[in-house]
Amino acid sequence: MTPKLNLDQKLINLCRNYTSKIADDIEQKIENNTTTSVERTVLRLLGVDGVDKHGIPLPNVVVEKIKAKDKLNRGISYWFGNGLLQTDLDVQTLADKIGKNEIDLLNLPQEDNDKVNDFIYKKAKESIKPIKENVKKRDQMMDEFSPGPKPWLYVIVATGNIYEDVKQAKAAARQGADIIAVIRSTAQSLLDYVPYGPTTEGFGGTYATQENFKIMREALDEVIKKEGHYVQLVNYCSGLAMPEIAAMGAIERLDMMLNDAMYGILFRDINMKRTFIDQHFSRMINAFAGVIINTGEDNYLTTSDAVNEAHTVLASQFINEELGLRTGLKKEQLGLGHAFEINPELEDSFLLELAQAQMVRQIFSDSPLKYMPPTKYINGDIFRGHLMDGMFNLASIMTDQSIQLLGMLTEAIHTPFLQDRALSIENAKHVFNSARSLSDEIQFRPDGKIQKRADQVLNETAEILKEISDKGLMQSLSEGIFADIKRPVQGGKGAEGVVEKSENYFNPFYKLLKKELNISNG
Amino acid sequence: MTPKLNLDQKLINLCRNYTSKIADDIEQKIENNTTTSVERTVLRLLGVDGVDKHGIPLPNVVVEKIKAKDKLNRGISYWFGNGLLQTDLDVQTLADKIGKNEIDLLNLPQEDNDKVNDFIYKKAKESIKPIKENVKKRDQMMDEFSPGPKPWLYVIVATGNIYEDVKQAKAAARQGADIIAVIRSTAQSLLDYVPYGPTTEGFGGTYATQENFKIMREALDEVIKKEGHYVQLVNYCSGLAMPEIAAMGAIERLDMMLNDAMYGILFRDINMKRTFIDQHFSRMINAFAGVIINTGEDNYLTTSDAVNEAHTVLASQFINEELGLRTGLKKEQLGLGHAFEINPELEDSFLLELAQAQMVRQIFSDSPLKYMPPTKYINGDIFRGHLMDGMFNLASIMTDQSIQLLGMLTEAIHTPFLQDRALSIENAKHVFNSARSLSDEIQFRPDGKIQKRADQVLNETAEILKEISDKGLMQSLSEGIFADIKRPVQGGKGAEGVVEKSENYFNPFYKLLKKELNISNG
Amino acid sequence: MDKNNLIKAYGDTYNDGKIQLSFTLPIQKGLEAEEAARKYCLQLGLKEVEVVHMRDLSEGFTFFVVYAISNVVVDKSKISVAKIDTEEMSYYEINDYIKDKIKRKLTVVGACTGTDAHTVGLDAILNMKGYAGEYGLERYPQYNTFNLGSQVPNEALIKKAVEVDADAVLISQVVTQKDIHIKNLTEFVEILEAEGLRDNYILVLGGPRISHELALELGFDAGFGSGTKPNQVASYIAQKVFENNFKDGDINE
Amino acid sequence: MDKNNLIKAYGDTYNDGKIQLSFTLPIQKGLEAEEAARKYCLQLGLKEVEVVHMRDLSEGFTFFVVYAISNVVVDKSKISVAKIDTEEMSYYEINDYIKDKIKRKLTVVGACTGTDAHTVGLDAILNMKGYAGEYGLERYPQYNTFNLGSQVPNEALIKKAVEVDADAVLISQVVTQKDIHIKNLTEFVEILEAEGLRDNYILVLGGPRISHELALELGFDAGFGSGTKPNQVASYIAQKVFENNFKDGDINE
Ligand code: B12
Ligand code: B12
Ligand SMILES: Cc1ncc(COP(=O)(O)O)c(C=O)c1O
Ligand SMILES: Cc1ncc(COP(=O)(O)O)c(C=O)c1O
Repeated sequence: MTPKLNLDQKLINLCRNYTSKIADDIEQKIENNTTTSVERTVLRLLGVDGVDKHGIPLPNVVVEKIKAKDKLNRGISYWFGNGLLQTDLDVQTLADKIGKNEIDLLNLPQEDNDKVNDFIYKKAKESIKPIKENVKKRDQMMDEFSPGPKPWLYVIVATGNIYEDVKQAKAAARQGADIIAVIRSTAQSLLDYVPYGPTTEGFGGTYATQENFKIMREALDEVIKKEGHYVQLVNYCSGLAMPEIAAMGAIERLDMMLNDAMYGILFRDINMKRTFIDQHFSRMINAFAGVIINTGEDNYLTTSDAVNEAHTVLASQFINEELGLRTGLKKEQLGLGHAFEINPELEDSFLLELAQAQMVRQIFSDSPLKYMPPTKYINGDIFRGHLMDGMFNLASIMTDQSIQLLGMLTEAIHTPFLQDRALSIENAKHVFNSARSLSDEIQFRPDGKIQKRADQVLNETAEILKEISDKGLMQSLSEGIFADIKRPVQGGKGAEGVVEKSENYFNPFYKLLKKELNISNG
Repeated sequence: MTPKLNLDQKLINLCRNYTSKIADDIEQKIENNTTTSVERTVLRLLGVDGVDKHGIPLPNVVVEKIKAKDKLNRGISYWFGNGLLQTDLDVQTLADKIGKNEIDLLNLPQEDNDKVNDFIYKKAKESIKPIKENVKKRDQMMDEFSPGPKPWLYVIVATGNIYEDVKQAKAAARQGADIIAVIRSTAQSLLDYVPYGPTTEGFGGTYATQENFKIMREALDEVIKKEGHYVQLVNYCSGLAMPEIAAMGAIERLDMMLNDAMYGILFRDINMKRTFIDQHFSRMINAFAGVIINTGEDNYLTTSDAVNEAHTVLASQFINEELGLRTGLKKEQLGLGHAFEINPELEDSFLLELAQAQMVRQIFSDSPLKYMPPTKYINGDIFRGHLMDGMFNLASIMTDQSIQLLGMLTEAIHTPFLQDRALSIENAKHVFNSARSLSDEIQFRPDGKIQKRADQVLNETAEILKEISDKGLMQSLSEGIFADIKRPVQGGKGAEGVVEKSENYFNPFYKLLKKELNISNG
Repeated sequence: MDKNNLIKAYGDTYNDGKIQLSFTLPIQKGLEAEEAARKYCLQLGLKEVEVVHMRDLSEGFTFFVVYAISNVVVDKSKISVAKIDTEEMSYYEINDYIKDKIKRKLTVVGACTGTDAHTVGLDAILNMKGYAGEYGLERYPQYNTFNLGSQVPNEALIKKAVEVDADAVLISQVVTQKDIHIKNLTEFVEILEAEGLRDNYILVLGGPRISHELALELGFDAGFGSGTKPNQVASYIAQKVFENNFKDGDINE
Repeated sequence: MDKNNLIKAYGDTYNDGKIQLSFTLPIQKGLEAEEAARKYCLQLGLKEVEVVHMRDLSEGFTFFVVYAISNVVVDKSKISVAKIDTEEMSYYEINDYIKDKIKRKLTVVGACTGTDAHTVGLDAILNMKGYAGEYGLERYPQYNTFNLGSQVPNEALIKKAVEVDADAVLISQVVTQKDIHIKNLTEFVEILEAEGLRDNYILVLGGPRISHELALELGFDAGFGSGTKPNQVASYIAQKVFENNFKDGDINE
């Protein structure tokens, strides 16, 4: 059937040409660098886990020792691979001994470069097998237990205590949620490491640790079998430890990751280079692990006006798409973010929401869009809030959205109570069911308000993408192109973690995943 | 712009042919009869008010005395007119004296027929002047203070106490209600008279008395001036005193009346002839008073299934339309009733609601449809209830409904609290504002589910209308054609109030209003 | 006293005692109104009262939404509710049960009494088509069913019950404003007792605000609330008739 | 004690005391659960408790919606709330007021402190573009404004205030979970007092859960809640500075 909106395909192609130019520029700026977090991720993928006696994660310990001597430019894989060859120890034992200062990687005899690289490359091949297994397992389970029709009902748990989270996640899944996201503790994104073990305290969320991932995954798998319905698990692949979390998620079979190319820069003031390098590697891992990423354009609208800045959301989606595809992510893995954040007091605001939602639906037709609920204009009137969430759910089913982050009637008050979540699930199920095929039934009037609005936003998008492609993305970000937030190109947290590669730098997983994902350039 | 649904106009015309045949049959069955209530109404219009020492309304007293002697077949106007001529008393004094048994109309010398009729006809002319004035006044006020854009927000008050009602009505009007209906006390429709004076006790509603009308009208007029917004007042012109209430409403400048041709038969087991005669005269009065009537098809769906019986609603609307037009009501005065009562658990139920609402919107394009909210499937979950009311409001703005009877989140629990009403007004304003022009923007897919559903209902409607026109409406009603309710043709309450006219029967207002409304036949 | 039996309200953590309230006060919106709402909740014994929303309803009224903590504790082990003890049977089981064990048809008379005109609920139980996929009693070969419909005076209902020598009398009450149903139902039982007819019938009450508990209080034998299915009522009546008339299986009529 | 000052909740009739509640109990859905909810409300001192809705949330939790009658009475005449006493002025009035009466520009430093990253509220008050049609303080010629943004440690904020010799320090706190804001704000005031700096600044607090009342308790000079407009804050600071520094009009600095 004919699409609801008649969009200018030439203009859309033009936008993609601009983003391709933008991406070339970024890749060229980052390809000669690695980061401490990328190198820690290499170790984690090889199997290094655990903490030293000070509770510092071993991947940090090992990498820091090399970096301290400015030897990280060669990549951790050479030093650690050489260590394995020289000591004949298994990965974890070697890491432990390094942590205990019983072994100093830099004081061992050094094998010839290629020999080490071949050796570590083989090891890498071995170590990604479990991840392949996870992908298979997910596919099988999804065949056996359907993940449900789209839009998928996505709810968060955020008690700070993983065991409390488990209770609420199970309850939500039983009530009909398709996706459970465990919100992270507020400050975690600025930690330059990943906390260890199960955790029971956090603010506004629960720490992302591999153990917590495992605990929640097991709990949900149990529900999946009981309910005969696949429940997807989400966490946050962002912040200073972005690629490590990607690795952890791949190992524990998470299904989705919040993972944006620019969120860290804009909302956490993380250094640009650091962010772009980390997002690139982390996305390769997510791509390989069959994870759907969620981008964070919705956040722009929490600080900018959803009507005036609508085009920045679309522009950012184009950029996230291009950067994502270049890391081997398939279109089906791009959960591009947008949000229902227009002031509802504005006459015809619902029409503008429909225009935006339908527009992105058509432009990114193969991607599972992540649609965020009204938050900014929700107030303490929980009845009004519940109604707004209903309008949001209707907009979603009217425009075939994919990942529906459910709004809460208590959004303005507290993180969701058990009953709030239950009501929001009931709300979405009610609206989706009673308007299931509405989208097939309606068409938008040619040259109507909705059509015109979409055209306008698309035009404005092409304009700023051109501007960005001329200036370069980093420069544009420094001028506050997104969310009214300006970040200096050189500034931001984690800059010290960026390391220039030497010509004999090697990262076995980078090579391996490029092959697995058959990525050509970049 | 092209209508959303492509309906078979030939079929629609056919339906109207059937209803015309149906109406002919009804008129022929009733034209030789009058009723006690019609005759009481004549007295009220002439200015008779008040009660006797037993508290019995004087119109009843006077009419009963004539009826007791089987002299009502000539019409009360002759006897009362003759009384005025003979006694030279004013209308009220004469009525009082009759009430006190000081005068017996049947024992007075009798003037020649035509003389009395001319005299009483002049009096009638005089006595309808105030009603004309009211119409003017309403028009002026509506020019000065807009009644607001459609759909109009319609809420009920039902405390049982007129003074409590006034508080709540004023509050509702201030909050943005466009229409206030004072629900009647449960049993009133079966009273064969109209209670007198201000009342403070009633079950599930407040008695409809002329004094209560006056009190509420004044209260609202006060708000109108304060808020600069015309607030319409509604009451129930139905039951055994139907035409008297029409007269009272005309005198007190009510703006709308619930007034259905068949409601009394079906839901109050009132005799068919009685009902059809009373509705005919009462509608002439409403027509003359510029009152918008509300019909009661929505009630069918409280006992019948809204999906299977949808066509009975449409059929009844056609009948109410035809019978209404024949009483001089303009299309603009026909608030034809329907309702949002499909089980929301049914997949795509919202599409079926849209189909029905849009269909009747197009078929009765000049009439202000009265759209009733979900009630049957509302349960104790007030949050779900509020959401359903939001969907109802959206359906309304998407299909250009006119009179929006607001749903209450507490529908399943109690008659509205002040806060319930406020929330329902907020709900409607929110949805209407944010989707104000949605209706202009959407079109329904040709041959889609919505289109097909409308076609189906229209077809089924033509079929039963044919059946009814063959059998006759009374016979059909006795077989339970509407709302699964069967009523014997001869049975029902108030049958004893039907009186066959003698050839010298005269009703000055009937003649007068026919002229005023220039009604040809009937 | 087992700790695990003591339960508190649950927001997002065990025993956090979080609850939600909404109410209207006759006071002009403003800081004082907000404080009045807070005090109101404190007097209810609530802690950490958060007035999260306040809205002017005009005419001197203000609406409030509140979240607060309540320390109220309920002891699960101390809760006992009267329940209908007969077991639920299917349409076919019930008819067989009556045929085999009672060996005669049962007669029931039902009505919406007083001013109540809400027949849908009673019809759901009695009419052929039934409710929620279950046939109504009229459809049961083993039941003679008389449905008197709406607004039936208590006297008329009793008269009919006597006339057809009913086994059970069914009453539906939906309108509960100002406890009109309590008055009406009490009157009904009183008349029966006055006339010494009380024990001739199984008295069954139903309606959305009816609980078995309440029915017993009012002198009925059973009460059925929202969502009742016809077969539940039919099972109950059949088994009760059996209990009452047939002591250990031997027919004595 | 004037009867008219005694107010009760209003459903649809004066003093009917009707209120609505919703809450979740850790108990399996069923008749016992319903009774538990009823008992829960009775223990809250409520009467005529109607459990109108009950829903299974699984995992042994049940959600309830309740309507009931509360006899709680609040005495309007006994309600007193601390209010900001300065009068609200417009953008132009404020700038003139400062020019004419204080005769020097005022300096303010603002931040979202602790782990709080919610800058929108503070920006609404400080940024050029302002809020609800009112310019932010940056736009005021008579105000030097330093907006330190999000997640600022208390020490850093104080350091800045000293450095620029601020007249007022503005803090925004939006996240209130586990009273994190109370801890954070108390710490802030303690540091100031320890360093003997408390009286050098007008301390202004803001956030959606902040009341003037609460701000005073925490040792601030003023608190601003939801819907605050920049000019209200600017008026307050200007007039306070005048009060504090200029006794009866004569300049003494
Ligand atoms: C349909 C309806 C009507 C229809 C009734 C049509 C008819 N012939 O029944 C009409 C439009 C006529 C109507 C009128 C009025 N209604 Co009405 N109505 C409703 C409505 C929307 C649905 C009721 C219903 O049909 N439920 C579906 C049935 C299947 O459920 P049920 O009744 O609970 O029955 C089940 C169980 O309770 C049980 N059961 C019920 N009876 C019995 C009997 C026995 C023996 C057994 C074993 C079981 C049993 O089994 C049934 C199946 O599970 C309710 C609101 C709501 N959503 O509940 C208001 C409602 C009941 N009505 C209400 C009122 C006030 C009125 C009026 C008085 C308003 C007015 N002033 O005009 C009038 C007057 C009617 C009168 N004289 O009684 C109020 C009652 C408030 C209260 N608690 O007192 C309600 C709650 C709406 C409201 N919020 O104001 N109403
Ligand atoms: C936008 C938003 C965000 C944005 C913030 C972007 C930004 N740069 O500010 C993002 C997405 C980053 C975010 C993140 C989080 N948020 Co947040 N967020 C919101 C949201 C939706 C709106 C807040 C807002 O902007 N309001 C608009 C402004 C204008 O209103 P305001 O803040 O009340 O400000 C006015 C007044 O309060 C006053 N005022 C405010 N500050 C000041 C200061 C002074 C000096 C003065 C005078 C006046 C004043 O004047 C302002 C104008 O009138 C609220 C929910 C809601 N609808 O309120 C949740 C909310 C505040 N967030 C919440 C949470 C928990 C978080 C997270 C911790 C969740 C997580 N685990 O990821 C994170 C972490 C952030 C952190 N470290 O603090 C919770 C807080 C719960 C609680 N009571 O503790 C809320 C209530 C949502 C919820 N229900 O869970 N959030
Ligand atoms: C893409 C993305 N990443 C991360 C986050 C949360 O990150 P943090 O843990 O830094 O709050 C968000 C929050 O909405 C997001 O949208
Ligand atoms: C057309 C019509 N008349 C009258 C009524 C109410 O009549 P009564 O007063 O008999 O309950 C209704 C109720 O909905 C109605 O729809």
